[in-house]
Amino acid sequence: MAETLLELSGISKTYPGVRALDDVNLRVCRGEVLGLIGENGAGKSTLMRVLAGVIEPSAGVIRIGGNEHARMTVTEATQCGIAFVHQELNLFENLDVAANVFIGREKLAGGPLKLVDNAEMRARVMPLLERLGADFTPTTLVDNLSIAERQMVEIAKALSIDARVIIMDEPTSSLTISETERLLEVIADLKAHGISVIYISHRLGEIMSCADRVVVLRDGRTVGELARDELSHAAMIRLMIGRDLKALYTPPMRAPEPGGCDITGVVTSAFPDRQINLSVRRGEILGLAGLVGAGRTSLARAVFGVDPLLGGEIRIDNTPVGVASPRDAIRQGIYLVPEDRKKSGLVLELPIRENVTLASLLDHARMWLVNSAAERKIAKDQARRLSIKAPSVDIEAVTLSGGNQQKVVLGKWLSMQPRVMFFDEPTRGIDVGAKSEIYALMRSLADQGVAIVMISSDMEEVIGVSDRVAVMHEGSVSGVLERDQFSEYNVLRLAVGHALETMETAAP
Amino acid sequence: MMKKELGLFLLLAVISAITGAINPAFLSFVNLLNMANLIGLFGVFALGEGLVIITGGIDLSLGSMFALLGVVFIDLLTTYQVPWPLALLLVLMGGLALGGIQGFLITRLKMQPFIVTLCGLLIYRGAARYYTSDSTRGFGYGDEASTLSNIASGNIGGIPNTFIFLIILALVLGVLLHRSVYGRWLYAVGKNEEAARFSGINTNLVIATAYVISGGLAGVSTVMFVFYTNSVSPSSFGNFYELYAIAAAVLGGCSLRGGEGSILGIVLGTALLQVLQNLVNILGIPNSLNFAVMGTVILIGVLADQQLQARRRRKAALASLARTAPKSKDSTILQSAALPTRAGDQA
Amino acid sequence: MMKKELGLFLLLAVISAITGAINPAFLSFVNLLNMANLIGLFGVFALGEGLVIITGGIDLSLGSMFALLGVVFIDLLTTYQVPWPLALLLVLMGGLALGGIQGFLITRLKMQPFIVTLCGLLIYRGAARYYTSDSTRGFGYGDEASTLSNIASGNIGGIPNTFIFLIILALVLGVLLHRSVYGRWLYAVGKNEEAARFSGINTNLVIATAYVISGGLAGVSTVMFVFYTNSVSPSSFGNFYELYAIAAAVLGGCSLRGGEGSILGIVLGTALLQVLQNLVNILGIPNSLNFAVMGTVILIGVLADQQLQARRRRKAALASLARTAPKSKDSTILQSAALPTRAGDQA
Amino acid sequence: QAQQKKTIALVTNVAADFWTIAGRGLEKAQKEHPEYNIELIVTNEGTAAGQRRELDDLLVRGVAGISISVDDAPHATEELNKVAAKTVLITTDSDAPQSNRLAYIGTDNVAAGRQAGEEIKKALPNGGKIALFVGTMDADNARERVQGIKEAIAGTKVELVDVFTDQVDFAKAKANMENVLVKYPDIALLSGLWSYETPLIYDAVKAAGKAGKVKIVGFDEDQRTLRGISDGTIESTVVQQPYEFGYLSATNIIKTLNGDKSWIPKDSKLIVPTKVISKTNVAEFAGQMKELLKK
Ligand SMILES: Nc1ncnc2c1ncn2[C@@H]1O[C@H](COP(=O)(O)OP(=O)(O)OP(=O)(O)O)[C@@H](O)[C@H]1O
Ligand SMILES: Nc1ncnc2c1ncn2[C@@H]1O[C@H](COP(=O)(O)OP(=O)(O)OP(=O)(O)O)[C@@H](O)[C@H]1O
Ligand SMILES: [Mg+2]
Ligand SMILES: [Mg+2]
Repeated sequence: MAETLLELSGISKTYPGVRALDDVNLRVCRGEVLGLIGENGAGKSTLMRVLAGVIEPSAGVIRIGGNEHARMTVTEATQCGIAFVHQELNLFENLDVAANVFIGREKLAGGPLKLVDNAEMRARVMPLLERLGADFTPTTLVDNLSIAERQMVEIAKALSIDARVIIMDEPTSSLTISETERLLEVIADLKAHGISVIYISHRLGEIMSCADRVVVLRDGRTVGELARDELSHAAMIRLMIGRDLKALYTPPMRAPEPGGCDITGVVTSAFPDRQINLSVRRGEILGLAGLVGAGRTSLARAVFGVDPLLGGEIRIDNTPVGVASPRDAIRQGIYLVPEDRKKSGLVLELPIRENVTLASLLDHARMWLVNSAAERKIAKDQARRLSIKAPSVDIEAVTLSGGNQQKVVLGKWLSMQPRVMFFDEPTRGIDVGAKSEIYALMRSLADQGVAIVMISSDMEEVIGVSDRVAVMHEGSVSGVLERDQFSEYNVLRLAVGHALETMETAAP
Repeated sequence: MMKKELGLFLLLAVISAITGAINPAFLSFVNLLNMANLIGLFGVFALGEGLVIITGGIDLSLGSMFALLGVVFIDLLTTYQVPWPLALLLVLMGGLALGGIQGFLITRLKMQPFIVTLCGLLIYRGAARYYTSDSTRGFGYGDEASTLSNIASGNIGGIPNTFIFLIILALVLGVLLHRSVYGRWLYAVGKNEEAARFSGINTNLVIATAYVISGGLAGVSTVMFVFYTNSVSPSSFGNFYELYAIAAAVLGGCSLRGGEGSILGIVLGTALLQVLQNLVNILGIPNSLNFAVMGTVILIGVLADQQLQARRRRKAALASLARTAPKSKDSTILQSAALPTRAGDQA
Repeated sequence: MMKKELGLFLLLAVISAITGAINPAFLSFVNLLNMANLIGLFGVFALGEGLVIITGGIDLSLGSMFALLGVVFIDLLTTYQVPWPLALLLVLMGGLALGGIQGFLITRLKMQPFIVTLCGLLIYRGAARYYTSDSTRGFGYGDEASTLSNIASGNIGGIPNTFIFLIILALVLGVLLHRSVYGRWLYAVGKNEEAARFSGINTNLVIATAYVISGGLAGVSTVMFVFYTNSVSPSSFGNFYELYAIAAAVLGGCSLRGGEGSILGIVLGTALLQVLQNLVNILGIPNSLNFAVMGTVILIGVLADQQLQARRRRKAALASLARTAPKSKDSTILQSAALPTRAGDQA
Repeated sequence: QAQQKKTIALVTNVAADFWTIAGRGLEKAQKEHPEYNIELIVTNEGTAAGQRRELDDLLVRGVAGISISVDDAPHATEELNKVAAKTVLITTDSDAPQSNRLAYIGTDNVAAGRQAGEEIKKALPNGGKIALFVGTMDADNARERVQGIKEAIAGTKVELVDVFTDQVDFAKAKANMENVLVKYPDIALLSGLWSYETPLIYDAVKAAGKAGKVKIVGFDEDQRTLRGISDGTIESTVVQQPYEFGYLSATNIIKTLNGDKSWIPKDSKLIVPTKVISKTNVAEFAGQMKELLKK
């Protein structure tokens, strides 16, 4: 691992109000997988954007192949063989997969006419998609892809560059375990070909399984480096948050009670020919696992009234409830923390205060006029209770880190009276500290008697947090695991549609 | 929020001061009242347009609504001798209904606001022209509705009623938009409709209501314009007034992308447009240059405002950097340390 | 992509068939050629407007550009006796320059396209009126530029040159938009400007180019319109033609949110608007109903198209579901078998 | 210093060449009366509201006399009375008889329509279908001219198929004409009531290859209209005398300001007669026009 491929030294980056990077040094060797970890807002993405030429550093130099650059442009970075899988998806829904993969560096034909050579680009993208195990084609419109599938397009984009270094900024945040596995295999393959990978993830398990070396950032500074043989969850967490995390998962304080939510024979528009049966008791956290596109989000959306319910019945505490719209669902105490918090969870440009009270505003109003004092109090209470890190509740949600944004979404619901809560990928892209806070919040909600369904693609999380785990496969529930049956192997068997190997198959 | 409005206000003040210095007649009482009257006339429907723009939509049909509702209104009063309160009511209901139809098409049938209201523009204008066979409608001897005429075009202590009405309306809508639950919803829907829906807001209703309000205000404006001109020519009455309204709203800080804007801004935007037109006449600038002056002033005004705001934002950012930089570091540690216990006692 | 255009084409065909059945004169050769000529005239600048709309912008200044460039053009030919090729060149350069200025203000100074082009609308119109002192400019004896006049308003084998020019232009722009790398970038920029910038695309240049093209096509249209009407009244020439262009583009599938639309769609949208206006006259529908008919047909057409597409999409979704369902199963099994070992050490 | 001079303004209803010629009349008056400041105010918006705004602003500027082409005659009464109370107010081109205006100087549009009707009858001795084109039908002069034409052709074999409006959009006007030529293959005569329409008819008829077959009778004196008359494609045109409108407006207001009201006729309408220009007198008239429009 001796040969240094590129080196960043003394990189600083100041944003209005934030010192995102402060004199950071980073070295990448040829053919190594460098794990880059840190809390939300530690500066990982900023550092990588500097390297990829997307933003200009305030200070520092980038050294590549003997050349020094004070800054780079996207084109230069690409020429230097740097490929970037962006954390925020930078795709164009109106273009097809191949066009997206080659955007900005199209294959041309027709000489001076600069025509786009679609055939050539499609031919080149096809093998990449196969390598990633994607089941869409180069001509599929990105608009028709799910978030996970879009993430694969981003990865294909990076692979398509004849790269020496591939930066992957949380490439798996939306992927489930099998796609993640695929990706890790691809990374191993890249490494074998002498290509370096900078791998950023909040899923420490992935870092453990692929990184040769881990660099930890905190508050814009490098706080430590771990060699392969020093890697452990505890060590990484200690460096990231500056102390030990006592317990990631909080155990339940009391046993589940009868009642809760029963979903019988529910049919969603994603799988019009499948029925879903599921029940979650009060005080219990039901993990809902499955592969990408298994229909978990569709179920949550249908129960929450966003999508039409094509059939079946939803009962809460044995009383049937009608949910024709989210408004109905909310009235019944069914809340959803959506998968895409920026798109569906928050109005990013509104202040925290207004986001927290958005759903319950009428309760803080007299004669339809907002009672600002009451509103502010609610928001402040939630901010304190959820320890939302923000100078005040009047700042716009867009300025918060992902974890804090997620907490604002939670605050919105917790200021009301939940009976059944769906969390769809509640910790996506969230650092380990914030994760543990959110787990603790979910647990305390359950302990208050709320029935909780946690949709998650993070296997550790599913097994660590849930009281029971239901697994979906192609639009229906393929089995439910009790705590003593929890294992990744069992979850996976159900997720791909196999029965459990043991005799006591999904009993309840 | 208020900075945008302040900039606009300053622009207005500067323009007025310069014009007044060149020709004192500009600041004469009569002229100010004339302007107030026009601001009242144009401000009312600009407010409705503003609400629609805040939802992220657009209403292109206003001018044609004036024509259709105007000819119907005059016909009700003159040909059918309907008592004026009833005629007034019918016209208001007509405006609300047209707005409601547009709102329905946009929210329920998911059509683009631009298309729906463009069709509205064409259909209402056509209907007005067909209904009257292209002939101008007016009050023969003007006494069919003298009470209403006095209300709509009269004044109180010299101040035109239209202006007084605009002020009252602006206050009411200001409370609605900036203080009420509905207003909050309107901004939320304009910024991010999906998130609003996920928060249990009936977004269709919120958006449709904006179109209904805009339609209703178009009804009110119709009556005011009818008594301003005392006649309605179906092919030209209100022609392209929607562009004035959109320009006023956009000048006043509404973004066509939705979710931005304020009542005060819209009123100031309307005022700016009217002042610009007035000063061309007052200064004796060749009338043909009217448009050019208006365009130039708007362009320069917006540009200046933008540069000023950018500079202010940069300054504010630097200031906040100095303030927050040291804090963020240790605060995270403290909080995370305190967490497990706190999370526990939520039970 | 092509489904939208197909729907529009069907709508056109149905309307034409019905009209032709009622009055065969509609399908007469002369009438078709008349329509072709108008489609040519209006299509050229609608294409430019379409490109701008695809970037997510809007160009409100086209009609005023026609007036300004039109009076300058006639003046160059008549008053200054400039040779026609030079006059033509100057007008084209003028269009490109105006477009360039607008593009500069929008991309460099980050002003809203709506505001910039609204000011353009006002300023160019004002300039045209001031320049001519509001008098109509025309070719007194029409022989100042007979060669050019023959080119612009003549025909080849009966087919109007304007239409031929539109077809050629549509082919060129079709290649530019749908096949060239510039077109690819235009769509990318219209959908997500920031992501495009991150991909190394010079978004400012791409957007500004669209305005320049639109300005240049406005120059071309000016010349064609000048030779169609043989005179230019600075206060009414081209008034609100930008609305026609926007309507044509939106009908043809461009979304005002940017990133959507096609050349074929815009041409079909233009054709639909012209056919609708023609059929009103040909069917002897009262002239005053012209607008109403146009509005109604557009509304119903768009609504029908939308419903059809929604149904088609639902069907396609079901079909793709059937297609993908069996595949995903076995590909994953393999992997899961390999999994437990690696997952184990995550503990 | 200019502020000291009394101002007299002529307010138009739209922007058109017609008013440019009227402006020449004003210039002549200005030369004769340098002690006044005589202005032509071209209304931007051809609407009642637009004109009302102009008038209000003129009052604020304190003009001494206004001559106006009223946009919405019967209905602007109140506003006109307000103006009349403060200044010398006369109407020109388009009248407002119910108001307190001092007098009207202009055309009798019904009479002009009748004149055109006579020309049409002359052109179509055996009758035939005719179509009329006008900007908008809610302008008084449009309605009055149509009325005059209808009166003249009543009881003959001349049949009016329709009146087509174009909202002063030249291209739309020409498309209307093309459509009429398609829809009524047997159309015998087209007539444009507003100044820009006759030349467009001339173009459309020629382009359709029907020059001579479809006759044209027009209004006003566009250069190409005169040219069409010279080459025989257009039968004749009925012209007003805007130059006189301008000149008479200004000089008569000045007379009134000087206390002389003897120029006002009994019915307070000073009709400036319209003239028919046909092949016989077109050359002479064109010469006059060239002279007038020369700077
Ligand atoms: N464009 C920007 N403007 C202002 N501040 C920014 C901008 N981009 C990032 N920041 C700030 O810079 C800091 C570092 O952000 P960055 O996105 O690099 O964090 P990260 O380590 O990638 O976090 P995450 O794990 O949440 O992705 C944060 O405080 C963030 O708020
Ligand atoms: N309204 C819809 N109409 C048609 N297909 C849909 C609809 N909604 C979702 N789908 C498709 O149905 C499948 C199930 O999607 P869903 O989002 O529910 O899965 P998921 O298990 O939550 O997966 P993910 O991990 O990607 O969120 C996907 O293939 C998706 O593209
Ligand atoms: Mg990041
Ligand atoms: Mg999901």
